[in-house]
Amino acid sequence: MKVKYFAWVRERIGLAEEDITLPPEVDTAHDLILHLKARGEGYAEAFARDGFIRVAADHTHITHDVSIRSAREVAIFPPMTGG
Amino acid sequence: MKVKYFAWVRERIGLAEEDITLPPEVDTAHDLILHLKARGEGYAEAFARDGFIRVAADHTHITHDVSIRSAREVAIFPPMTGG
Amino acid sequence: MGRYHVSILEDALEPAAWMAEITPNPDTGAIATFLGLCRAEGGRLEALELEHYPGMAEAEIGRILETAHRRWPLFGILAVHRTGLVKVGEPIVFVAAGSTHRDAAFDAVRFVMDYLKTDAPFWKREHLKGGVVGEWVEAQSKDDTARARWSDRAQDAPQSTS
Amino acid sequence: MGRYHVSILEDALEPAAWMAEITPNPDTGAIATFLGLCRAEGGRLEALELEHYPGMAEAEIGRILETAHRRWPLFGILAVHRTGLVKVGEPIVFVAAGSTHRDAAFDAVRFVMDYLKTDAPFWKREHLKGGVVGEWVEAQSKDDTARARWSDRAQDAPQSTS
Repeated sequence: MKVKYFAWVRERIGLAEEDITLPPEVDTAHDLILHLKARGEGYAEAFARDGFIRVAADHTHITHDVSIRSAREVAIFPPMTGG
Repeated sequence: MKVKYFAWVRERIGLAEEDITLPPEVDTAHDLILHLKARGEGYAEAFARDGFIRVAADHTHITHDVSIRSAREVAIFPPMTGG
Repeated sequence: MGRYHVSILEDALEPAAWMAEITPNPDTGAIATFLGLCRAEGGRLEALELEHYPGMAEAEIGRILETAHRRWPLFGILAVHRTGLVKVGEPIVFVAAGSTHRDAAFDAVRFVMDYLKTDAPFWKREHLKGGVVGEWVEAQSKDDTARARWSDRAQDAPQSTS
Repeated sequence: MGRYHVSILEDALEPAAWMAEITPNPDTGAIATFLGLCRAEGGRLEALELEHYPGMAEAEIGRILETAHRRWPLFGILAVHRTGLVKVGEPIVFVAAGSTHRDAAFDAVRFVMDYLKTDAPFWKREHLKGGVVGEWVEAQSKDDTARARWSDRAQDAPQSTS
């Protein structure tokens, strides 16, 4: 699965995108964030306030309780500040 | 006093403006309309529904109970339809 | 553009040119605009003819813009209104307001349009398809209703004795 | 212009050119627009840098415009958004909607702006006076409040599982 990061999530992780092979226990967006948090300091810092983080699956906003297993692309980013 | 007419008030009266010497009993806009109504058929037709007619004194909207004696210019016209 | 600007135009109204007149101040974050156009009314009309009261039209629109300025924090506001013959698809009125934030800009433009409709001394007459001069447009009660939505803060309404 | 149009621009946004894209239908009586600009924030800023999520930005704005189309009778609606470096005084976003009557046009533009602020995947970072790259702009709770004012008719909100 392709995972993309934006704004300060991208900066803290140090990557704009990466391919992740989901372990079987990762089902929801929340599970994915917990899984990534364990990968290192940058991830832990990016997701320190994880309730604050937004997730999109295949270009559509989702809440953290939604399954991401069937998504081709997941993006994780801070609250948006466009307009 | 200069009195101006607009839109269908102007057309029914057949004049865009005229100078009127106010008789002493004419004080308010309502008095002026009654006074003009007596001047002929066109006026009577223009002011048939006189509560519907709008009045301005020196470029400011007024209600019919306001005195127009000190005005230099009074205008009488239908409800506005600009914008 | 200064605090506010009013123009009454005999010739074509070019909204893009007037939009450029709202020169943004470095703290202008929001410019809202409204453009009112002559409608065909389902193919019935060819044009609208606009009569106005010279002198009072400018004064009344000026009072409306001043009131908007007192009511919202604006860097600038303008209103431009056509007179004469306006063909279907052509602009009749353009209003633009600049502010720091979007709510003030939106509200000010909408307020000005609502007051313009009922208080600015302009009258429209229909020119029908085929060139026949039709009737004067009747004022609509929904325009009085639209104006009334601002009057819960009626102390800020444009000053007039009516 | 068709039913709706979305553009994400790397270069300068010219509002007058985009305004002309809303070609009035013969029954268009009202075009409302909004232009959002980069503010100096009291002289503190030189520019804003905008990052976006290509693909999703267009898709999400498209969903917002489609929702506006379902909710109000519009002849056309468009939204144009900058990415990259936007200097103080330069446009960031332009939204325009055309309808028969003014209320629909005003409401649609305001609705789109309120949803854009909270749902379109764009992020702003401050560039301070003197060229120093500053902080990412924090999302404001007042933007969530603005968006929520439409949710008494939440069935019409852009479709998403959030």
